Amino acid sequence: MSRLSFEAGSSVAYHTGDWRILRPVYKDKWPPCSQTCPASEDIQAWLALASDDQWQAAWRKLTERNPFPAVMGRICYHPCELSCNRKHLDSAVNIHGVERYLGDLALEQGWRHQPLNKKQQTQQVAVVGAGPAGLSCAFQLVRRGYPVTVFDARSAAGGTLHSGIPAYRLPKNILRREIDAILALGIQLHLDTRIGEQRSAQSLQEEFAAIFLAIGEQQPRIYTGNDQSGHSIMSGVDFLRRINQGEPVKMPRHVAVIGGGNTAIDAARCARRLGAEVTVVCPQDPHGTQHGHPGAEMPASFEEVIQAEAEGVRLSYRLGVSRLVRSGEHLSGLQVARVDQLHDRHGQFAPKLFEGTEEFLSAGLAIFAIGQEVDWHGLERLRDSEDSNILIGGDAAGKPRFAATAVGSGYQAAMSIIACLTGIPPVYEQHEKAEVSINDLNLSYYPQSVRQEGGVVADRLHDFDEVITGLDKTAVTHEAGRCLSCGVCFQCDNCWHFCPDAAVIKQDAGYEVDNDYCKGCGICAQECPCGHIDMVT
Amino acid sequence: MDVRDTYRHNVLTSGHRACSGCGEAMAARMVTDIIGPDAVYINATGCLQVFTTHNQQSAWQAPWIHSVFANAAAVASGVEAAMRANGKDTPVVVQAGDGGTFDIGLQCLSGMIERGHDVLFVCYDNEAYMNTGVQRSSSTPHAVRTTTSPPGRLSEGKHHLKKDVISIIAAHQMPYAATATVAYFPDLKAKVEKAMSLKGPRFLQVLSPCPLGWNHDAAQTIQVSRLAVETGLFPLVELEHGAVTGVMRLARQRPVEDYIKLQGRFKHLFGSKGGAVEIRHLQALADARIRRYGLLEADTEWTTDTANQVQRRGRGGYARVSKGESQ
Amino acid sequence: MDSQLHEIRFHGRGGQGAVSAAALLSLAAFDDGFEAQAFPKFGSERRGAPVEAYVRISTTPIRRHNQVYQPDAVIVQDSTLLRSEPVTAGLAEHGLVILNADRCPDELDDGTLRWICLPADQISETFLGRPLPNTVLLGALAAATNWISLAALEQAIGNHLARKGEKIVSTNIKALREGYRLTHELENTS
Amino acid sequence: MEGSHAVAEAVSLCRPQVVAAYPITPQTHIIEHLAEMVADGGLASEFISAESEFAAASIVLGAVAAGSRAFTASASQGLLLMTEVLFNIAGLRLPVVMVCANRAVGAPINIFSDHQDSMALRDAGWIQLYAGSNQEAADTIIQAYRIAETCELPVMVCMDGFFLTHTFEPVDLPGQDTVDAFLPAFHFARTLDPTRPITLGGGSEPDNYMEYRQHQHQALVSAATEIENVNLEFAQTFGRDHGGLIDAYRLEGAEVVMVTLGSVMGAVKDVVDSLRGQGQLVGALRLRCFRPFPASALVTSLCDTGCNAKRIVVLEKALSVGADGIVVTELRAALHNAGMAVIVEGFVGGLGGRDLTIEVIESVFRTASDGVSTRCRFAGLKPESGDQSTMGES
Repeated sequence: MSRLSFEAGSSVAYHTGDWRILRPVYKDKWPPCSQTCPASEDIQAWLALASDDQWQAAWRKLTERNPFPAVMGRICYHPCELSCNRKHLDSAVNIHGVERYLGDLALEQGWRHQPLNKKQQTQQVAVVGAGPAGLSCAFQLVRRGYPVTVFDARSAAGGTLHSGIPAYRLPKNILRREIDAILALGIQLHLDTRIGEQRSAQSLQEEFAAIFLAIGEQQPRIYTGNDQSGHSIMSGVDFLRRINQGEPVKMPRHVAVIGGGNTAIDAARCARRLGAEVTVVCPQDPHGTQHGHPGAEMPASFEEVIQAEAEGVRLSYRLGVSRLVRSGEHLSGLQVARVDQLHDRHGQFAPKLFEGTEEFLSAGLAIFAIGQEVDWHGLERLRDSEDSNILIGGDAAGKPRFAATAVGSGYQAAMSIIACLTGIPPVYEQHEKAEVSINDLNLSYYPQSVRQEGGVVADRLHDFDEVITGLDKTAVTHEAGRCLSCGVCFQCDNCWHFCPDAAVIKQDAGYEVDNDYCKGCGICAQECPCGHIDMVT
Repeated sequence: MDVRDTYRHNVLTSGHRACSGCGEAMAARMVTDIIGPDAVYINATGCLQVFTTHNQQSAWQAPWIHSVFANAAAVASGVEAAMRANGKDTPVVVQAGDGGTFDIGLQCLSGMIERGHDVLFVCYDNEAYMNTGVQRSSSTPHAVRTTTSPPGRLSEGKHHLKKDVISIIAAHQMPYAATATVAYFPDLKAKVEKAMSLKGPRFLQVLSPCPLGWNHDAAQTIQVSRLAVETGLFPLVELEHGAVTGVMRLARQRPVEDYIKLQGRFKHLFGSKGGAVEIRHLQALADARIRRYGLLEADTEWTTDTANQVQRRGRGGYARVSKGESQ
Repeated sequence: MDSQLHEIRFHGRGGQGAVSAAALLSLAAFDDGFEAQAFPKFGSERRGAPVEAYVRISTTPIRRHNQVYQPDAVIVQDSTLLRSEPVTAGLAEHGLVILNADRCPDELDDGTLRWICLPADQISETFLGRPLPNTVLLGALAAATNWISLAALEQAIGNHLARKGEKIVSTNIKALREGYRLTHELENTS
Repeated sequence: MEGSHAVAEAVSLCRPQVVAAYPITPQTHIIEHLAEMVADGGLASEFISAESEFAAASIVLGAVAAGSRAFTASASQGLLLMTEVLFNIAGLRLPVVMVCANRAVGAPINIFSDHQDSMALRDAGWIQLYAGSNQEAADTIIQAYRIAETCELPVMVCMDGFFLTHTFEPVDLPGQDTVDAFLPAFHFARTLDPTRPITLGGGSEPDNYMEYRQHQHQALVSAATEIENVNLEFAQTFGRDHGGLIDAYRLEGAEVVMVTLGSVMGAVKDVVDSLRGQGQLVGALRLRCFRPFPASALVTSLCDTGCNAKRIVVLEKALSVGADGIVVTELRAALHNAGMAVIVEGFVGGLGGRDLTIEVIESVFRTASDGVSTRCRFAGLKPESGDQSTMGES
């Protein structure tokens, strides 16, 4: 029977989904910032919260993986920003600036870390080393109900954060307060306790159900060639520790710092503050680029290099030390030569010098910052144990020496320890590991905006006060809002608005495709700003 | 602008038979959802009518009528008169393609406007007769290939220019006439809402790319319409009582090649001398439109950047807060 | 009762009101108890162009809608029409012609027709201030025939022109009466 | 009063809420008078001066679909310009009522009356009622709304241009109360209303279009009964019976019957009276309703009610050029289908306003009773066109 009118909405009986070849799939991806973050922070998430003025929630999100935001916001070399897709549009999001703000805000507001569950575990865990890796591990464990005892050979907690980072980069009180906040969760800390001396490794094994070794690399390497005198020579690590402990260090007029890493730059800048003319001798070109990233050739943070140069540190690069030149006992300088190549055939760092390119560099003190080694003394038993309840992490595990890496290592160790103690393998969040590249984003939806930077103190060579000032609240909100949210839906509704077939259904958080009607045109995927939607067969 | 809180009515619901990636379906869905189901919709003959009503099945969830090709504006006049006669103020909305607006429907539209009927006329402009298989209309831009303006030994596509219909319409001294497109949803929404807030005849020309007729990737519908604006070929303007009262400034001007290279209907222009001349002609047309409306220097915050900015609630990102600490 | 049918043809120029006069006459006849019908010569009306209108008055219902070919009377509103229009066409012997003219044209008055000529323009000017000869000529028709009564015409004017005001009605009735009076006078003298 | 005036008054009595039209001679006086009534406040209606007949038809389409009673009028070129919409109104089954002031169709352009315009619309799906007088035209308007709204079919009231529209005749107009009682307030089930959204005018496919048409055809055929009923009720209420589907005149014992439409019937009746007076057994029949085609009513009248028709002569004001008169063709088919062996002759006359005089009508009767031709002939051609008898044969 033919009807004179059609019923409203009766077309839903016809399923146009049958036309489809490709179908859209909503998939949260791990943005490049998080992929490159050594601590695996969910950066996008806490930036989103910060942009929405949910400061405490942002801090809590951040500290899920990293209990040191105020510290890391200052000293982390933020590989996240190097990988940030925003740089293709204008410039990377000032992630570390937001992180620092959140960390400082938490200290200012006295926010306390919360245990994740009330249930107390009985299995005790020992952590050796109160550096970033050890404290990170302890933090994760204690929040999950495990009693943790931390041992450290030194008289102050913080490890390299305390001994190796100059105060002008990381004020001591910031570090202390963040450590206090972690300890406040109920961690037992035993300072001045060297395992193998004050406590035996064996007693640890007997007393604790699991042990995490995060002792760091404390044994500096020094190149001296044939020179056995040891006079006027110092390691960067020792130099920094003495500065950080307030010990007086006598400065000659000329100081040479050898090395291309952050320790070298820190040492150079400290020497500069003590009044010396400083030259950094390094094989890498600090301004050389790799994959378009300036400064990538040299391990030191590019920003630090820039700061050092601004402070009058001289950089002599593509040079290596061939020998020390002495006048009697006293060091008069270094003989340096042009570097032929940085790496050997196996890709190992092994600078080779050109013969006949030697020159003389005047220096009354040579600070070698060419790396450290782990001091396993007294811990060999634990190091060599094959028990799965003994883990090694942080710098001691031979990872790149970033504080954030140590933090990440501490987290992984905690997860492994829990897995070991419970017998349940660790469950990691399932994120699409595929790279969210700039081509996956639709930049039309992101207006250009200028990156906000922290301030730089102009008059700064007279003391060790902090050099970089943080972002203010407005700038932080602005920066957090600049996040492209790569691969993570922020519910802009584009897919919902643009679907010609009304086949996108809005959920409480996110969207769902109605496959009865989706024709697979792909507009949703094309117009998704953040690359959250994939077209699949 | 907050575009998120719009209640979605699905006035044009699923199960319609538009091509995959249809710009007109998208435009109609947006416009009718902004207006809502409490209105009477009159449709001219065309793709929209064909793909939304099929053998006793209708994709419309509001009162809807189709009569013939040319008369949508006149039918709307009658509906509106009936509403007035019955003391109702139900909004009356016409939906037509460019054929039903620029060409066969222009006379009825002009009559409707001249008589001051309280009707919103929405033209989904896809720049050719798509329903019958891509024949040129007076809205088809210069140099475009259609089945009735084929390029050949003596031709580079359509000889004539796209009719400046918004000026013709605005010359009726009506309350509101504006152009919009499927990209820049906040702009479209603002214009529909503005139109609905006014009385009397109102007109919206919504550029609606046609993947079939323009021969572009179905997924590129928004991108193509965005480029139509960013090149200056399709200025987004508002006219009130004949005077230009608003333009969307171009944050940056894109060369017309960026636009036309995405579309097969311009493909014949590439790789020939005559085609190169036509591309320069299209660029000149874009430049002229930009100058005419001051699209690069207009004193307005409303730009192709600001109108594109999406709302971010971040709740998708937040969602991980709840599950993130599961271990 | 045998059907008695009178057909009257009006000649005028567009704008002179021939159709109105015909309509007025039909209304009067209807009021007088007759069946009546009035219609213009079909076609577009152009100011100044010759026009015709017709009236049928009958004692029985008028069913036909044909044009009038053999009028019993002709009313000519403008003597200049004599030059171009066959105003007497179809008139039977002794058929009535009422002509708006100072005097009857000798060359036409050959005795086969009954001519009544009266200066309706002047009369209407006197009463109405403008040369609108219609009501004067209708008065003449009422005087020259027994097809319609003066009273019915007066009433029709009253009804038909009421919208135009009291004065128009009264002056037209005066013009009508003058046409009626003068025709009686002319008829009696001839 | 003038026919146009009477029709306008009748329309007004039906309280249309929307009136839309575009002027065309000879329809103009109708809409002018309606415009005056609206302007004076006598008629509470939206009067819309459309920019074309096409738009006018579309406006009433929209108005009725949106729940208003509506009216339009046109003729000739205007009606043809409406054509697309008129088919559409019928297809949508909208109860629109319109007047066609019948007029010839150009070229050559001609403002005078014949039936070519409405006859061209005979397949549009409209009920077509042809008025014989101004009284009937006015009365038919009132009936038309009743029929249209009951059957959900559009009705075209056809009245001869000038012959009726411009002719002053006595017309008795009923009182508003009586009309209100006869014609209830407009109600249309398929109204465009957001509280009950429906889709009108959607697409169809080969698998249901035919059923739709068949359904429409059935509705139109069934409307014949409604037309008769409404006419009867009207006669009871208002005291005037114009015939339902047909208007038969002196068919008792008639051997020659003239079948015609419209205002010429008056003259035909005069001729029938005159010929009967001369002893000739003639009668006449007017198709008041042409659509639906009243085949059974015709057959009944021409053979069952004392009529003794041996010869039927159709006098009509339109033809299907290259074929024959339109009414004669359909009448032949109807009689043939009814098994009636009767000679049916067709005459086309009165085209372009040519007056069908008493003499022409008489001559058609005479020719009919003399001749045997069943081919289409023209009545009332001028002698110089080659036919001495003023009859032309094709």
